[in-house]
Amino acid sequence: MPKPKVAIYWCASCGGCEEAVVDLAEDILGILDAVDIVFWPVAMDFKKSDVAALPDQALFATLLNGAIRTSDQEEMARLLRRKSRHLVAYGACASLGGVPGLANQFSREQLLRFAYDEAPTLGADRKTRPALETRHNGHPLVLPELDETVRSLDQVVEVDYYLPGCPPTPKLTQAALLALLSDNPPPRGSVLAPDIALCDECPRKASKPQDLSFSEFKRPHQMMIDAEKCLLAQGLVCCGPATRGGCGAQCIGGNMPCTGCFGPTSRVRDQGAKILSSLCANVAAKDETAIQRTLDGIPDPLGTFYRYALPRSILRRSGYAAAETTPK
Amino acid sequence: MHDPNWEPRIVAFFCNWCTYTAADLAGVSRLKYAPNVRIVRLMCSGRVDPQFILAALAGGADGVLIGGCHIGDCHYAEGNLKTLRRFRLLKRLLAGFGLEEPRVRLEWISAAEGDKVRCVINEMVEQLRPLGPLAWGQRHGAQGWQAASAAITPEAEAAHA
Amino acid sequence: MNTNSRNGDIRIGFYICHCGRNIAGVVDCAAVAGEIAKLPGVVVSRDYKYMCSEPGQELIQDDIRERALNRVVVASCSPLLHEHTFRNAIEAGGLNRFFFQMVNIREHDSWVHTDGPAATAKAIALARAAVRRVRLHCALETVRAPIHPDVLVVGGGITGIHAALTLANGGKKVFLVEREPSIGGHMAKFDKTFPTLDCAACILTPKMSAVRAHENIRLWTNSEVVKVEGYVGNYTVTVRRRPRYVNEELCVGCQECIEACVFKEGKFPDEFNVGLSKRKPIYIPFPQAVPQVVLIDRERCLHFKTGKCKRTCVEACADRHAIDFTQKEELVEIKVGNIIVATGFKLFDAGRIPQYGYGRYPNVVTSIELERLVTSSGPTGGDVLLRDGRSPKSVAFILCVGSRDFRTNRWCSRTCCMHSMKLAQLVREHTDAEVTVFYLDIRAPGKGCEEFYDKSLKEGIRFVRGRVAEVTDWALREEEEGKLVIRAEDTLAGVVRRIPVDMIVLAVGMEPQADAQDVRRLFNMSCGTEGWFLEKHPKLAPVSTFTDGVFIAGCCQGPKDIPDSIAQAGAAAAEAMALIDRGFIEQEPNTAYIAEAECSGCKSCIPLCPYKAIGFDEPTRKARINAALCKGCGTCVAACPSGSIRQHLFEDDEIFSEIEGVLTHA
Amino acid sequence: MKYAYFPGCSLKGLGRAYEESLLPVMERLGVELVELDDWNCCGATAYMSIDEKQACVLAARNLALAEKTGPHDLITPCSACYLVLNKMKHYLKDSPEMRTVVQRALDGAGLAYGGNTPVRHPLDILVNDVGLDVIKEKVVRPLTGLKVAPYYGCQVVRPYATFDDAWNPTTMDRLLATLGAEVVPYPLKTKCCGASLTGTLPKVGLRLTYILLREAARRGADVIATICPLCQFNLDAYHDQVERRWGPVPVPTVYITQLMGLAFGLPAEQLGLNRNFVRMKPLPAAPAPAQSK
Repeated sequence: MPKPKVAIYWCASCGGCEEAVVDLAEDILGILDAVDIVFWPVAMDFKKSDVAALPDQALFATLLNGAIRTSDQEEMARLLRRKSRHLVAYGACASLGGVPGLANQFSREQLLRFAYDEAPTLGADRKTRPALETRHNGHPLVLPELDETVRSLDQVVEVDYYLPGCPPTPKLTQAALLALLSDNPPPRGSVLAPDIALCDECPRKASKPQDLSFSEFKRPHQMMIDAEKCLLAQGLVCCGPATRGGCGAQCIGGNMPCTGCFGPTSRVRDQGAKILSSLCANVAAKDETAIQRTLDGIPDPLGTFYRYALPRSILRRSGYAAAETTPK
Repeated sequence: MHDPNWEPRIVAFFCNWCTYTAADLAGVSRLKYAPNVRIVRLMCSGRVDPQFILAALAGGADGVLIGGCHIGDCHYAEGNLKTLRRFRLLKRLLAGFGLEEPRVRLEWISAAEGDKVRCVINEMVEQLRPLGPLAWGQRHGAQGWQAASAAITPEAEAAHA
Repeated sequence: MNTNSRNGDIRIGFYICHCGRNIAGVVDCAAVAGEIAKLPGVVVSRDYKYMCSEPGQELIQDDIRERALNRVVVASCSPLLHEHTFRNAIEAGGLNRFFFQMVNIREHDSWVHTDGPAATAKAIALARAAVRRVRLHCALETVRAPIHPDVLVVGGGITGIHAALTLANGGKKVFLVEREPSIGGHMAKFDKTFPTLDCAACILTPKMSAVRAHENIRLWTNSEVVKVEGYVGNYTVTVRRRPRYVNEELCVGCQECIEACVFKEGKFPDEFNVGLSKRKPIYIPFPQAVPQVVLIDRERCLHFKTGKCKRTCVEACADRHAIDFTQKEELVEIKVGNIIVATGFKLFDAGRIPQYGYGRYPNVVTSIELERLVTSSGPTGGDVLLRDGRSPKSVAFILCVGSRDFRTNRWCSRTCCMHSMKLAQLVREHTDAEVTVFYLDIRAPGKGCEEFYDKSLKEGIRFVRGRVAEVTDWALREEEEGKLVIRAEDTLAGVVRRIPVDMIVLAVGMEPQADAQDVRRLFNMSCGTEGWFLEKHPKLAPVSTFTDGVFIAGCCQGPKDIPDSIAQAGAAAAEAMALIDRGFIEQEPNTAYIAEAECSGCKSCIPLCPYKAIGFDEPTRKARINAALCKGCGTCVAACPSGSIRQHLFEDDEIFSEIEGVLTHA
Repeated sequence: MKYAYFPGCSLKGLGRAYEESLLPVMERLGVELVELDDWNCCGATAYMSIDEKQACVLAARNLALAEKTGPHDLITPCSACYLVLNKMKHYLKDSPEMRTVVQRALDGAGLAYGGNTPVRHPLDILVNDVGLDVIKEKVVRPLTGLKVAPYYGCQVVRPYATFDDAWNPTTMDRLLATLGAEVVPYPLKTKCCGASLTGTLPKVGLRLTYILLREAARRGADVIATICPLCQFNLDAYHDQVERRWGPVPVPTVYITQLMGLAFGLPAEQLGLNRNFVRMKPLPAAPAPAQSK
């Protein structure tokens, strides 16, 4: 019996998710015993045409990482969707929009203007923007078009499973693949990580006091961080209480606060709003000025609370775009 | 320019004890105010999850009004203080989202201040008028938030069944 | 209980009430019913004249039976008014009472809008939201909490006294807390009462003694409530008992200590006589005071001030040993099920209207000062005298001082017309002075009051209609020399008059107590804009407040006379007794709860609860909510960062669906 | 302590004695008054009823000048100016339309109206900024034995009772007591002096003036103290007519600043006391250079 075929593809991502697959180390051999990887542009020389040539649903599963922000990414997402029985949004970007999703604070025009017209690092080609179509030595060259808005994978095509994390841990990746291959796969739409917040598995859980309230918010570079004590209790904005666990609290282990890459639990529609709600409610100050002073310790709420989930938040993006949109 | 027949739509979250009662008082006193507000009753303004505000904005509201008891008068001691703290940072967050200042407003209105309900609503409607429709869902993709998107179309309405 | 229909699908009945013309006059009810009928899950959609009427309720019950409804939405008035009615109705119809949602299209729609189509659109939007919401409702049970049978009455004026006695006579234990050293309040200072002219002391004193003697009443004077915790049926109240430096159990009220005080004469203004007489540092507030126990004014007593006093009072008390300079303030905690607040009013400070010369001209007095002058037990033995001891030849009353005046208080104080006429008659009785009353309108609506006004006119009391501009002491004509001159417009004659008199009586109005706002917070009540405590409903619940188990009676709710105060006292006592005799209270089950499997134990919620209902369970390392302590505010629900706290009746999804619902309709 | 100073027409004309006494008294107290450069009519009550716009612009120009002079409060000794300028501030605050008109007019002169300069009366400044303690220190010749009726007039407390009670003001009473004078209880403190009626309806106006003078005389006042040029003028200039009609009312009327000057030991001529029609008697039991009638 032929082994199930698996594809791995990347869209708007940093490559960390590919590394995460590689990080399976020798365990990858076990996986390769069970499946055939037929498409993985980072590691193997198969082309888009090879995928297109497959019958629909020929792929057992595709692990797709990265957000969708260009026309070719959307095209590939649609293609792989058609060819796959299981489409897995692999990693924070595919699941939630991820760090590239922070571009949703700006319009496409703002981004292009900064990148190609105004960035201080630009040299002589200042103000030269890439054309969508051009000819070189008589050959037509085509570039994909940048979207106005960064999207998570499920905002483009239907997604069967989500594997969160920036990147997902090897342990979760392996468990996910084995679960998909099992006789009793998880229900479609599942997030393949525990549906409980990080605090549950946090090694510092016991050190969090029951009556914690915030008189000051600090950022990691402003202090010597106690390596034993709950980071919230030290005044750091740790997103652990509003973020799915399953990562093994690695950042906490590295003495850094959780930044929320596993996204919200299934019961929350907007991770950022929930972090905000919980942190603010527990501010100690009782009068307006003192409240304001405490909250000034969070200089960039949007970037802090929506670091990975802006495209999957309720508002999805900033409204500035309306005025800034360039006609296509 | 937007549709001349457009009327701003405001979703209001009023606490049961003060502001909702004040709105009842405005009714009993037969005060007249703009018909643009849809009131959602909660027990305390402290129950106003910031998600609700975002959901209303994404779902088609042009403005959101939160009404609670005056500070010190909360039926639950300090629920409104929590609202105030959330609101302070939320305003900054919403500015980051490019939302105009008058679109989201917090007011303390006691059970006796029926007239304040009238004034605040009328004033807010007039402040929203020049801003035009927010139409967040239409401008930024209705599918951004699964459930809110369902609210927009009649088909979705039927599908809700 | 019938929770779902046979095959598990949602079957909603929608009913819109015309409320006569109240709603239907503005909202097109049939159109709303038609629109809602199109929504998925709605199997019945009707409009009806009066949904709250018996036929209206039966309509719902019939539909529940015949059309197998399992959810009901009623669009009518405020849920604060009739939610209970309809929940009872659907429960009687066989449905769980919480499979119900109410839409407020009267107070929030038809009454506040004039634009019919816009009001109709709003009604549809609100109804649509309720229909969406009710789909998600769950069957819930109301929670029953026992009612502690004891009652706290705050304020020992005639209202508090009557409420306490009524409850005590009904067999309930009452704590009566009074701030002053004696009960009796304002009424104890009155000579006679209108319109019957019966002696105030004769009707009040027996009631005061009854309070003292009643086995079911614990009377604490010189005491104040400082803290109230808990909820209906289960209040924990802390009372501060200030020392009177005389042991209440040991003092027999012989007053020999007062006689023996090193101050041979009274030296300090006597509060009871509003400063018209003097008292000693050791004193009894007034002869009929209850309790009949002396007290020591710490600020004035030589022993406390200098430590060098011969303490003749202690000698006089001899082996009774009632005087105890070491008494300390005490904080006492009591448990009660209900609280009646009867904290009364404060008289308007006449000095706030300087043009009437109160404080500048000694013969300008307030009505309560005159009241003490006409009382035979008062400082002058009942003689109405000017400050120089002469008997006045002419007395004028100025009405509405601090009432019906946008510069001070806009409300009518209700009693001053009658009170002034009573005093006018008494002045005529005690002197041969000519009496003129300056009034804006005479308000004499009470039983026997118009007749009393008539009697005043017949007795030759002059009435001049017009607001007095000023009171001065400069003479323009000879007959004005040495007199006070009132300048007023006589609006009936259309002339400005200057009227010289010997004595002027300012009929000062009633105001909320100076600390009404603090008291309001203490008992979790509301105040109207004027500062009077707010009743739950101006007609249907005049002695209830928005806090269950806290009732108001008497003038703390607004100006009123003695009969009305007594009536409210009785009503408040009856309300409390109804709760006590029922034995329990049904509470809205809107409590927060935690799905244990979902809670990460992050403890964010724990400090947020003002009732300490959330605790941390060490074995499971998760938060736990004590439903009995939860009041249902939902603050923790909004704050739970992983969405693991929910709230019955206010589930996230229910609220989201309501938001979607109001926005679906453009 | 520094203030912008708007004298108004009275203090340069009939009420010259007010300025003559105000300036040295303020100097003695260390208060610096900077007279507005190129001030104009305050806008006057009569003007207002004839041409509202012009009256507003006139008032606003003075206020704009004050703003330009610096961030100092504006002191206006004339009660009429005090009222008109304050009234105009309220009016312009409530009427954006008029404010536009005014600003357009001021643009021509390169001025701007911000509406933020407090307009204050010297009585307010003396009692609330300088303070009675400081004033007491400067008293070298206490007015012991001098019976004074404090007369405030109407405009300084009505309708804007900003620093004192509208019906029973007491600032001047306290100030006089500080100077050592005996304050006569005077119930007519804020009653009408006759105002412009003395000119237009003399029968009514003079009677009002008479009532004030008579009551002061009956209460044994040696002198009436005023803070308004119009009050002082009515009570002083019509004194002879009042006496001709109703008999003697032997009380002179002076400015409070003149009494302060005397208490500070300044010579009477320097305080403009010689300008009175009804001269003030020398201070009782004084070894002093006061005026004789």
